[in-house]
Amino acid sequence: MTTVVRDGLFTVGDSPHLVGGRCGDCGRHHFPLLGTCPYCSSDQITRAELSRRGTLWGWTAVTAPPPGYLGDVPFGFGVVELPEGLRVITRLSHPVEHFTFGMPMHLRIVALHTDENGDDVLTYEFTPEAYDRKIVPTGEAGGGRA
Amino acid sequence: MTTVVRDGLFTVGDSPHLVGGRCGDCGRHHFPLLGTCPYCSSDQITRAELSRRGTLWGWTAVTAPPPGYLGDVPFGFGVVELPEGLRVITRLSHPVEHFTFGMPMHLRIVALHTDENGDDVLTYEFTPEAYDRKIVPTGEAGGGRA
Amino acid sequence: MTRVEITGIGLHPFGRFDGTSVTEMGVVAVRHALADAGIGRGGFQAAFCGAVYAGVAAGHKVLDSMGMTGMPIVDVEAGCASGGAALMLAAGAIRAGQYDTVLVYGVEKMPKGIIRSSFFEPWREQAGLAATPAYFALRAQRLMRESGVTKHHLASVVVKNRRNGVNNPDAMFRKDVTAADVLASRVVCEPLHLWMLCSPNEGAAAVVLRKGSGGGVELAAAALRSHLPGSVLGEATPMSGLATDDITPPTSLAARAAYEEAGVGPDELDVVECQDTDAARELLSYEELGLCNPGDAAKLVETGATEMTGRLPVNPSGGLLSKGEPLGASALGQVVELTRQLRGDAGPRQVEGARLALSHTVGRGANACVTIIRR
Amino acid sequence: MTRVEITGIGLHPFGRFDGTSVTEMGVVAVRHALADAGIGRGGFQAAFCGAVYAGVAAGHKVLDSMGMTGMPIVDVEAGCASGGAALMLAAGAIRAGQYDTVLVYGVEKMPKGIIRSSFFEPWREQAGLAATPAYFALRAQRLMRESGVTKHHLASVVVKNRRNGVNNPDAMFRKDVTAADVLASRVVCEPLHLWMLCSPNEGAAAVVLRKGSGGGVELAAAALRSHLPGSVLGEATPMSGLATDDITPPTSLAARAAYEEAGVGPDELDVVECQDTDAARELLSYEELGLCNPGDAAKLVETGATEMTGRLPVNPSGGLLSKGEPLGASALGQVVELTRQLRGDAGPRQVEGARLALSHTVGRGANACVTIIRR
Ligand SMILES: [Zn+2]
Ligand SMILES: [Zn+2]
Repeated sequence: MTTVVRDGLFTVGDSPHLVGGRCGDCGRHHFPLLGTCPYCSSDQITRAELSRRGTLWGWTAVTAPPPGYLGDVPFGFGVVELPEGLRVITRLSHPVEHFTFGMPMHLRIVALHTDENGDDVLTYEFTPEAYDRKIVPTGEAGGGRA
Repeated sequence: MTTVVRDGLFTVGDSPHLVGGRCGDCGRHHFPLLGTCPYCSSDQITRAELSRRGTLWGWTAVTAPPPGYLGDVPFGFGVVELPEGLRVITRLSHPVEHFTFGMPMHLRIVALHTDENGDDVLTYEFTPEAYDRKIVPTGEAGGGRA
Repeated sequence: MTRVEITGIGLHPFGRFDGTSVTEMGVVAVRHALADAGIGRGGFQAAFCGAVYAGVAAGHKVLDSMGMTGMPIVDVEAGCASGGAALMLAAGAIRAGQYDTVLVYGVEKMPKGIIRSSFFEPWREQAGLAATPAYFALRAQRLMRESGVTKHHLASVVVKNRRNGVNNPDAMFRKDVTAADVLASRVVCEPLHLWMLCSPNEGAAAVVLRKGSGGGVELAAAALRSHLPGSVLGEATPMSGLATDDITPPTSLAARAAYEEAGVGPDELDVVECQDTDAARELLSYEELGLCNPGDAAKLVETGATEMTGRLPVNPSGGLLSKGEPLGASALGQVVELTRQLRGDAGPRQVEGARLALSHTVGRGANACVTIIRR
Repeated sequence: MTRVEITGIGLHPFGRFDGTSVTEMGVVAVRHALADAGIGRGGFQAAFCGAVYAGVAAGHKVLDSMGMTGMPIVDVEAGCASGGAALMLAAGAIRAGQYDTVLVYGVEKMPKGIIRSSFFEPWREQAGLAATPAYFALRAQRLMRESGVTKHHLASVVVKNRRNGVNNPDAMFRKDVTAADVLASRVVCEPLHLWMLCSPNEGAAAVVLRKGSGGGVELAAAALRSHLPGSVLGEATPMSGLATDDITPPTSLAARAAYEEAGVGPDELDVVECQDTDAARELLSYEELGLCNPGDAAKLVETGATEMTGRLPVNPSGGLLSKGEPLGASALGQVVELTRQLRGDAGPRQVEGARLALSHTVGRGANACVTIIRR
C-alpha cells in the first residue's frame, strides 16, 4: 500500500504531474494549488497539471535530516524551472555531482519512508532525463563551484 | 530520598521558611528571592527567611491537573498574607470548605509526587493552624459565596 | 492631531475549524476588510498583525498567500491585548505621517484544552501553580467579597452575553442559557463554573485604518498599558505581591489614557465590548473602566443597565463567553463589532443610535488595551 | 521632522548561557542601556521588545522582574529583523508625539541545533523540504554563478569576520581562522561549509531612543520591508516562484527607503553591520544594499574594501559569524555596535572617524530592516 505526503500535490501513475493553479487574471502559474493567486491576489484560479519536464536552476545535497524528516540522507534538493514560467522547490535524485545548470529534468514519484501502517509515503522529485529508470550509485554531493 | 521542586525556594526541617528577598532601598519584601527588587528596581537585595505564619486572603481548589503537574487533584490553591507585607501565591492543604478570610495559616513542606529516581519532590504549602499534624478528609472544594 | 478613521472591517467567525489553517482564517478576515474599505493590493502601506500562539511570521503568511507583501509587516504580541496593541501602533504611525492607510489584523488558532505556554517557569508548573483558572477564581472570590457580587450575579452575566450571542452568526455558542444551567455546570475552580469561563478558540479579525478626511467612524483613542508592580492577582500572576489594594490595575491605566486621548468620559459611552474571560472579569471591568463606582459592579448588573435594553449595553456581540477567545484576534473582533454598531449595521443586536463606543481587553503580560471609537 | 537620538545602549553578550534565563539576559541589556542613558524607572514612556522564540510576554517579563512596568510594552516579531522593526515603531511613536523616550530591546534564547518552527507546513517537513541550510546553499550557488563568487571568496568573508570578532568581548567565537580551516570544515550543504554558517544562540541588546535636542547619535532612518511576491529563493521560502530574476529583494526595498529617509547614499557610509547568516548572505547584501554594483560582490571583497583597513569596513563586530544569531536581539546588537563606533568607543575595532553607519538584517517572514545612524 502507498499513501501521499499531502493530498492534491501531484497525480500518480505512469505520467505523473504536479498539481498547481493558473490565475485567470494574471495568467501566471503557482504550485501547490491555492485558492488565491500568490502574485496578484485574484481568486480566479483553475487547477493546472504542470509540465513533467523542466530544467535545473539550482541544486545542493541535504546531508543531515531536516526537522520532521524520517527518510534517508543525503538527498538531492534544488529548484527546477518549468515551461509554465515557474520555479519549483523540489527534492532531486541523488547523487548530484553531474548536475549542470539548465540540465533537462523530469518528474517522478518516489517513496520517502514507511509510515506507522507499513505504507510507503510518496512524494515528488525531479531527476535528470538521462538518469530515469537507471539504478544510480550513491555518493557525495557537490553542488557548488570550488 | 527527597528533592525540592526548585532550589532556594524554602528551607526544610522542623521550622521551614520561604526564602525571599528584602530590598535595601525601599524596604519591601518579595518571594522568591530575586537579584532585583520587583517594586523599585534596586539591586540592594538581602536574602530573607519569611514568617512561617500568615493569614488567608483568598482560596479555591484546583480540580483538574494544570499543565506540567504530576500530583493529585483536587488540591487547595490561594493567597496567604504574611506580616512582612507580602501576599504569596501558594498551594493550600485540602479540603478548603472551612476556610475563612483572615484565618491563621502556617507553612509546611509537603511531597508533590515521586520523580523518575523514586525521590519525593517537595514543595511548600500553607495550612490552617488548626489543621496541622492532623489527618484531614478529602472532599469537595468551596471557595466562593453562593 | 491627524484624524484616524476605520474604513474597513472583516471577520473570520470565532470557533473551532479543524480543516482550516490560521493563515486561511486570516485571509478571510483581511479580504473582507479590504473589500469593505474598497482597496486592494497597493492600497495600504503597512500591516500590523496581532498573534500570540500562531508561530513565527503569522501575519506575513496571510499576506504572502494573497500576493500582497512588500510593505512593512510586523507581528505584535501583547497577550489578550495584542490586537489593541497593533491598532495603537498603526494609529501612531499614521499620526507620525509614516503611512496613509494601514491594515491591522489578528489571527489565532489556540490549542485545545488548557494552554501550555512558556509563561510559567517549570517549577511553577510542577508545583501545580500554573493553574490559570485558579487565578481567575481567586480574583472572582475577592470581587465577591469586596463588591457584594454573588454567584447569581456571575450567572446573570453569562445569561446576558449568551443571549446576545444568539444574534451573532460569528459567535461560537449561539444558544440561550438560564442561570440555573450555568450554576448546574461543573465547578472548575470555586466560585467559577465551566459556563462562566470563555473558551480559547480560533478566528481572525481585520480593520483598515486611514488618515481621516472627516466622516465615517473615527478611532478616537487606542491606549495600551502594562501592570504596575506589586499586585499579586494582576494578570501578570507573579508569585507574590504587596499587601495592599491600592495598586491601580492596567485596565484603569489604559482607560484613563484612552478617555483623555478621546476627550470623553465613561458616562458618555453608548456601547461597550469588554474582556469577559470569565463572568467576574466582566464585572471587574465595569469598575476598572469607570462604568460604575468601585464596589458597585453588583448594583450595576442588578439595574439591568448593561443588558441590550439598558442604558449602556455591554458585549452586544455576545462577548468572549459566546464568541470564544482567539487571543490575537479578540481585541480586533470587538472593534469590528463596535464599528458595525456605530454604522448601524448590527442587525438584531443593534444598539440604537450608538455614537460612542469603547472596547477593552486585558490579559497576560500583563497588558490592557482600551479603544474608543465614535462617529 | 522630529529628530530621534540614541541616548543609551546595552548588551548581554551573545553565546550559550545554560544557567541564565532569557529574562535575565534581557535585564542585563536593559540595565546597561538605561544606565548609559542616565535614566531609571519613569524615564521612558513605552517599551518595544523584539523576540521570536522567547515565548509569550517575553518583553514584559524583563521589565516585570525589574519593577519597571506600567507603560505600554509591546513584543514585536519580524524574524531576523525583529529588533529593527521594534526600532522603527519606537521612532515612529516618538515622531508622532506619543512619547519622548522609548526603551527598545531584543531578547532570544534559541534552541540548540536546527530550529523546529511552525514556519513550514507538516508535509514540507515530512518531504525533507524544511531544510533551511539548503535554501541558503541554493542562494549561494546562484550568487556564485551570477557574481563570479568562489568558495575562496566565501571563506575570505569568514576569515574577515572572525578576525574582527577576536576584538569583540561580546562575541561567541573569538579565534582567528584561516581560509584553509574554513574550507576544511564539514560540508553542510554544498557549497556551504559549517564555518560559513552562523550559529543560532542566546543574548540580548537594548537601545534607548529619545526625542532629540541635537548632538549625540541620531537615528536617521529605520525601514522595514517584506518580500515582493514571486521570488522562489527569497527569505520567505515559498514552494514555487516565477521564472524571473527581476524581483527586487526585501533588503533592497528597505535600503532604498532608508537612504531616502536619511537623505544619504551608500557611497557616504563609513561603516556597515550586515546580515551574515552565511558567508554568501554577506556578499549578496553588498549588492542588495548598493555597496557595489549588481554582480560585483566578488570584486568588492577582492579589493579589501570591507576589511577593517578598507574604505568601508563591514561587520567590525565580527558579524553573526562571530557573535552568533539570537534572532530577537541581533538587529539591535548591530545598532549597539554602530553607536559605539560613532561615539569612538569601539576600542581595538574602532573604525576611525566613523560618522555615518548602516545596519541590516533580513530573514524569515520575509522581512528586511535597514537602519542608518549618524553623528
Ligand atoms: Zn494572478
Ligand atoms: Zn525596592
